Amino acid sequence: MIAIQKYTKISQLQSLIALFLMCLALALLTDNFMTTDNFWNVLRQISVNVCISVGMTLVILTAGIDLSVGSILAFCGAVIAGLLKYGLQFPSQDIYIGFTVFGAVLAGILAGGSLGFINGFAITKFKVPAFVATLAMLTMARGFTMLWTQGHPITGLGDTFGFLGTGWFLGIPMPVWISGFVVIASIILVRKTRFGRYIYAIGGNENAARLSGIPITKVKIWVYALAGMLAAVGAILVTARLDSAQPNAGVSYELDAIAAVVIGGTSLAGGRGTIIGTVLGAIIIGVLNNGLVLMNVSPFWQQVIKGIVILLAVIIDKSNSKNA
Amino acid sequence: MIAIQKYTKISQLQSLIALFLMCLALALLTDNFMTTDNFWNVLRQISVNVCISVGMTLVILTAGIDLSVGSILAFCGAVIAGLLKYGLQFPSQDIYIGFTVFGAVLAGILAGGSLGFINGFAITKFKVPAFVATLAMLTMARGFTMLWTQGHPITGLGDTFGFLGTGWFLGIPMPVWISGFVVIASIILVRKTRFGRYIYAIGGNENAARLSGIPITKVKIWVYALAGMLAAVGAILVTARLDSAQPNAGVSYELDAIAAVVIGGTSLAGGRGTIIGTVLGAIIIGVLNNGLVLMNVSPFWQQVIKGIVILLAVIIDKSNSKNA
Amino acid sequence: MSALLEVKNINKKFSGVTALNKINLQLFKGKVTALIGENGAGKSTLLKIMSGIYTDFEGDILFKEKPVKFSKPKDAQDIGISIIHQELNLIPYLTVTQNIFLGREMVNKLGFLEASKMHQKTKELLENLKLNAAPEALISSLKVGQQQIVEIAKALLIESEVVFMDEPTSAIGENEVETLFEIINQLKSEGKAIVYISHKLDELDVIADNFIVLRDGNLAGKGEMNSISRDQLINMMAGREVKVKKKEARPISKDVLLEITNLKLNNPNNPGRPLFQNINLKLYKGEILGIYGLMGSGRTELCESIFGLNHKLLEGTIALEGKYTQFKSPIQAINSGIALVPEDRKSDGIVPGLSVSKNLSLTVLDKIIKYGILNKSLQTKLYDKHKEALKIKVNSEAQLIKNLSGGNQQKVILGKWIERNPKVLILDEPTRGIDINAKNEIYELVAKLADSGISILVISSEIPEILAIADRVLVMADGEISAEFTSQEATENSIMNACIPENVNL
Amino acid sequence: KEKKEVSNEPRKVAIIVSTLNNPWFVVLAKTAAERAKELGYETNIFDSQNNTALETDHFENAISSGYDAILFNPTDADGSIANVRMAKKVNVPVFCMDREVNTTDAATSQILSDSYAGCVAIGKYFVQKLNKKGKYVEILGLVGDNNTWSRSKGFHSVVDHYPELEMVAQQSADFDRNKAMEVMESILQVNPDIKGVFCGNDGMAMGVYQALVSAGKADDIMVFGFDGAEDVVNSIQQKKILATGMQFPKLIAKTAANFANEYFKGKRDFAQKVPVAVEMVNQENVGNYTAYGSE
Ligand SMILES: Nc1ncnc2c1ncn2[C@@H]1O[C@H](COP(=O)(O)OP(=O)(O)OP(=O)(O)O)[C@@H](O)[C@H]1O
Ligand SMILES: Nc1ncnc2c1ncn2[C@@H]1O[C@H](COP(=O)(O)OP(=O)(O)OP(=O)(O)O)[C@@H](O)[C@H]1O
Ligand SMILES: O[C@@H]1[C@H](O)[C@@H](O)CO[C@@H]1O
Ligand SMILES: [Mg+2]
Ligand SMILES: [Mg+2]
Repeated sequence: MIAIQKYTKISQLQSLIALFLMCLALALLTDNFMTTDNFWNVLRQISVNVCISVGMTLVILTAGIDLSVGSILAFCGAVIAGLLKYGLQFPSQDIYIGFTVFGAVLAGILAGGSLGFINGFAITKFKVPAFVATLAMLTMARGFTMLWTQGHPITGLGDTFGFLGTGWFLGIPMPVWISGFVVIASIILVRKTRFGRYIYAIGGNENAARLSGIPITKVKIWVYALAGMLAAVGAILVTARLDSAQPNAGVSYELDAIAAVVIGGTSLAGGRGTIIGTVLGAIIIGVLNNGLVLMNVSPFWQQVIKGIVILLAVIIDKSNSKNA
Repeated sequence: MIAIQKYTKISQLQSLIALFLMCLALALLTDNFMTTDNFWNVLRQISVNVCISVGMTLVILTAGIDLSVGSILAFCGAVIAGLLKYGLQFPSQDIYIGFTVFGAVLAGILAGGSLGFINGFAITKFKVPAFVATLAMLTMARGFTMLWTQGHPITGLGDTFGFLGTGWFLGIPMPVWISGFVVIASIILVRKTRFGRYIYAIGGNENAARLSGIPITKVKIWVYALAGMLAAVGAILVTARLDSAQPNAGVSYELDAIAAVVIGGTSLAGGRGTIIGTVLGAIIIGVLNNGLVLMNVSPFWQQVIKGIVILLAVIIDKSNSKNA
Repeated sequence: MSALLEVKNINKKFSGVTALNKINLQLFKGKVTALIGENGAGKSTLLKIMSGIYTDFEGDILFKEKPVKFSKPKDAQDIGISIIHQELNLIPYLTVTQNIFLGREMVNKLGFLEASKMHQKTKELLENLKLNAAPEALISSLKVGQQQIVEIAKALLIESEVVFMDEPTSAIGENEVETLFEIINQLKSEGKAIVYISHKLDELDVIADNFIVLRDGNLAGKGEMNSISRDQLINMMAGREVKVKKKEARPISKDVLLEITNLKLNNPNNPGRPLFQNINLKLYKGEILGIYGLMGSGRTELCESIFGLNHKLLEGTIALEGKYTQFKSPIQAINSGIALVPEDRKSDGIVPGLSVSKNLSLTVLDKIIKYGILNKSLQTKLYDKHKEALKIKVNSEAQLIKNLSGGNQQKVILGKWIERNPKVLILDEPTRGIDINAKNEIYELVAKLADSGISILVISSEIPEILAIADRVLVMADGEISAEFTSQEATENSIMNACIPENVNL
Repeated sequence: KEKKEVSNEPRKVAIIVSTLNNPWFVVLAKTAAERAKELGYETNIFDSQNNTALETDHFENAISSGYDAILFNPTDADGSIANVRMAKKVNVPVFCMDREVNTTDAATSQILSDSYAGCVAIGKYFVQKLNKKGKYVEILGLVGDNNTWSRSKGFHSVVDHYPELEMVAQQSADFDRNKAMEVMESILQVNPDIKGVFCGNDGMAMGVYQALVSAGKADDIMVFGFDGAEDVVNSIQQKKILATGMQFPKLIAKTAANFANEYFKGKRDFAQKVPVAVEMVNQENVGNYTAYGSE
């Protein structure tokens, strides 16, 4: 535990410095950065990426990767919206099953978990490299989404569901509650449970982990399933905020998530990293996006600057952690 | 040599079987698959992916990855088209430099090489993981392209240039000549030169390579620069075929290229694989794309089927190479 | 007395090659059984079968006379079989505590880890083992010897009745060995059955009750330890007579080839404690200079520094043929005529996925290039030449090097440096993990190279080896040179005495 | 929420556009920005990258950094409603450009290009040109995009009434010129005998045309596009392409900017929907048109 905490401290420090510098610059350069409104804005905007990149962190800690999260998000959003709006209909048998918000959300999370499970299964049982298995899923899940929606958005999902994306509770926006819960639960998972310990062990040295009797296959499958479920949570937030499931939602979200994880100090080689680091990474990206807009930077330059910041964030991290 | 040839034989066998099965199915299911016309079609269509994925093979053989090839392609296409059409203008100094086709093409390849060089530099000198460095470049190069083109296509590039994309020579389409040349040159590079041997050694065991006196940094930087140049060659083909440089060209081409490399039996862990395998991988993907359209499969299903085929191709490869 | 654990007619094949053939053995309560054999005899394989790691084999395992079947390591652990593996199997970025409890974490009723309990228990275990390391230290921050002890602690944590130890002392010092033996004796008195593998035959006399000798996967003999002599044991292992002789004195040239003065390597993590310092040495033309020392005495660092690694942390001077050098990379060192055969063959020596001939030619590609192109027949010629000269056992030049035995891999690596015709050849543990036969061949080879005028610097952790090949022996202790002998004056005792650092502290 | 009625700072106008990965939208966004600048406002362009969720972020950021009006090109007619409502809540007027949002109570005004109607016109011309019979091909845009479907539906609402017009292939090319070329090359293998191709935008029409040229069929097969992009207008002039649906992105953008200006001056009674008709450009009338507009 202490070791991880120590490591956390270092990587947090890096990211915190980067974040602090960015915030300072933005506070000086713009009038609107340091406002309560904007504070909630940024947190709400990163909530989806936080959910996805927490899942991505788990996957990367085991030395894997998941390129399919964006497509899984789109699929889950479509499933949830479809069930909420139309239920399940089997006209031939004259059966109709309606779904409450709770039921639809649950079904969505199950759907995400199942696609993630397929990823994990292909990776562990058929030894397909994670990169390839999830690349295949990226394509397939997008196809499923198109088939399910026939390419059309599903809209008008009701206020109860919408509340999850747009509501406030005790002065805090719902997406912030939800992503906050995801973060805390996963920190506990990672630090305080066997499962979490096994994740680090597998990523640190899979062979040694196997010899220590750790059920590698099971843990990995669960990790990918969790990544899928967290993509589904992201789907809930996106869909509820918009009151609409978009078939082309989530395109290239995997890249943002991986960027958050890496900026947060987690090693792509597995075995080292923290959830908190990832959250900081997501905040950095969120503040960057927000700040570029507040400073009125042209969209073409934004891309260039984003690339440079990602590079710098990782270079700073590398050069400091040499002494660690 | 023999080892690679043996290995080639095995992995070729895999891919060849997959390819053969696909072709057989298509020959039975459609009338038009087995025609000379369609043959050239498929080859012409894969020529861009072949160029890019040959570069990707080199990178992956060193145990790296390059996510930026699609964006680099777009940038180089824009550079070439811009120079051809407008030349370089420095209004303040009243200078105008015109470009011949040769000059513009050279400049494009240089541009690709430079961006690739930056990738390699960040990876070797600043120890940024390849995934992250090239992810940053993906964003930056797209931004550069948008800045250079202001978001508009550059069209009307002249027949001489167009010939590179649409012309025929000795009964063979120019893109096939060009990509064929790329393939043969890189096979020689990889099999018959010191540089090629170094690539395998670095990917196979970087430590041992370093202690054997192999200039790791130099080789790696060159590999990324080559990948950038080959993306530029791809840009020539795309741009010449369309007679137009599109600012959004090449989006997600990296995924197609990686898929070709992996289907072709090259290990993402580095050190093992062949150019020929990659070419077969690209052909498989090309035949698949072609076949799905020939059979008029609905676009929704196409994505699902593509994912499944990638997965199957790799699983077959894995399960057979166990005995190898 | 009935056996606690028994195996019957064990056969094991690796892709068609027999690793174990009809092995029978019995382990008894309160006895230590030494498992002996040359490299590749099948010792580790046998232990892995008995501890549930390999599950596809023929034959039966009986525990307390009942047949058992393991489908995974956990099954064996659950009935009380624990194993210390030959290779370190620790997770570098987890702590000592986390590693020791890996797979057996203590959790409370809610399923949460009980960190403080595990911490406490680890502290006790470490005290018991006299390991001076914090339970919360990262494994990656420990020295190899300390890691080895963590492995032992990990095995002791299991409430086991059978303990397998596969070369537990390959990386630890004398003091730790003593502690380990105390613990083994304690386990014995608690009635546990222990299997102990080691290539260090001295240890077996002290600790073992019984012995089992494997040769090429066959049972070559077994019995009680005190009923057999050392020589008999060695002959049983090798299947023939083996003799290790001492190096004879021979005339050495007076030309200094390599001269090192006041060399010091700073420790980036602990500036107060350099990795080595005050190193002064001369290497003459055609001389074989041996460097002996305990694990962690700084020998590898010294050799790597000569080879151009670590140049940023280095102080002092290195002169080659009277000229000062400051190599910034191995490339520069190689170009000046220095060659290094690294200590860790697998991770630094071979490129496993390339063929033998490609590994062999890796350092001399310019020699097989014709018209700018690699020439296959020149490569084959090179291969033929070294295969013959070094007696490399290999099927074809296309065979992947990873499929050769350790000794033959080592010969290929030697070959790739010999072909460069270096002035100085540095050998770091050239026979680690290599059996007696192959060892002797490598000794002969080294002697021949020295005769041809190459100066050789050889590190070894085995005194007999140093005595067998070196003309002169330096002993390093705690990062400094503590003694120098000619091989004629050197004895096992004098060397041992010189290598114990003054303040014993891992 | 108090707006800066009193301050002297120039007002700020945000332009939020569905994507800049397509020149058509670049023209729309830039024209809107230029016009707003001419009128004395500070502007910035926000690229939603075809992602409705990112669009939400842009709305939030624009609102919290004090933009006074939004010229808006929605990513999705339904998915964008929530965003427009968000602005309305804090009294920031939203003027939709080109694409609508499926509600009449959120935007201040919507200046719309009617893809459906435009494609009805193209469909009619298509039927006429093909003489009510023969095989044809449809190239769809991004299958998750609502313009793709409104165009396709508009076209089929006409063409499907003619049983002798047979659609032998319907494939997607993601609004991408290169993909359209490749898809067309393949389709031609199976269906060398088609008479017409209807494309969901002009980029794809150009790609299809390029494929026809390579196959030597450019003179036998009629290509129809949609947008009024420069390349296609030129190609129609050169009798390469048959027709396109001219949308007027510049006109739309200028109107939206003017509306914002009027809004600031106090006007409130804007028509909810201001249709900007899509005009069919063909080889006869092409002289009246330039890229993305008319003379
Ligand atoms: N995973 C494997 N695949 C193929 N062959 C193997 C494998 N593991 C061991 N072998 C082979 O089986 C034989 C027995 O190996 P084993 O590791 O048991 O020897 P050992 O007696 O423990 O040797 P050492 O003293 O070097 O540890 C050797 O020939 C070895 O090369
Ligand atoms: N990368 C490193 N960073 C910090 N300390 C190191 C590193 N490598 C080795 N050391 C430490 O430096 C000292 C010298 O190590 P070195 O490997 O040179 O010893 P050695 O005599 O060659 O022993 P061995 O037989 O284990 O190779 C040891 O205390 C070791 O733990
Ligand atoms: O017409 C434009 C574009 O051409 C297009 O690519 C999608 O939608 C639009 O409204
Ligand atoms: Mg062993
Ligand atoms: Mg050493």
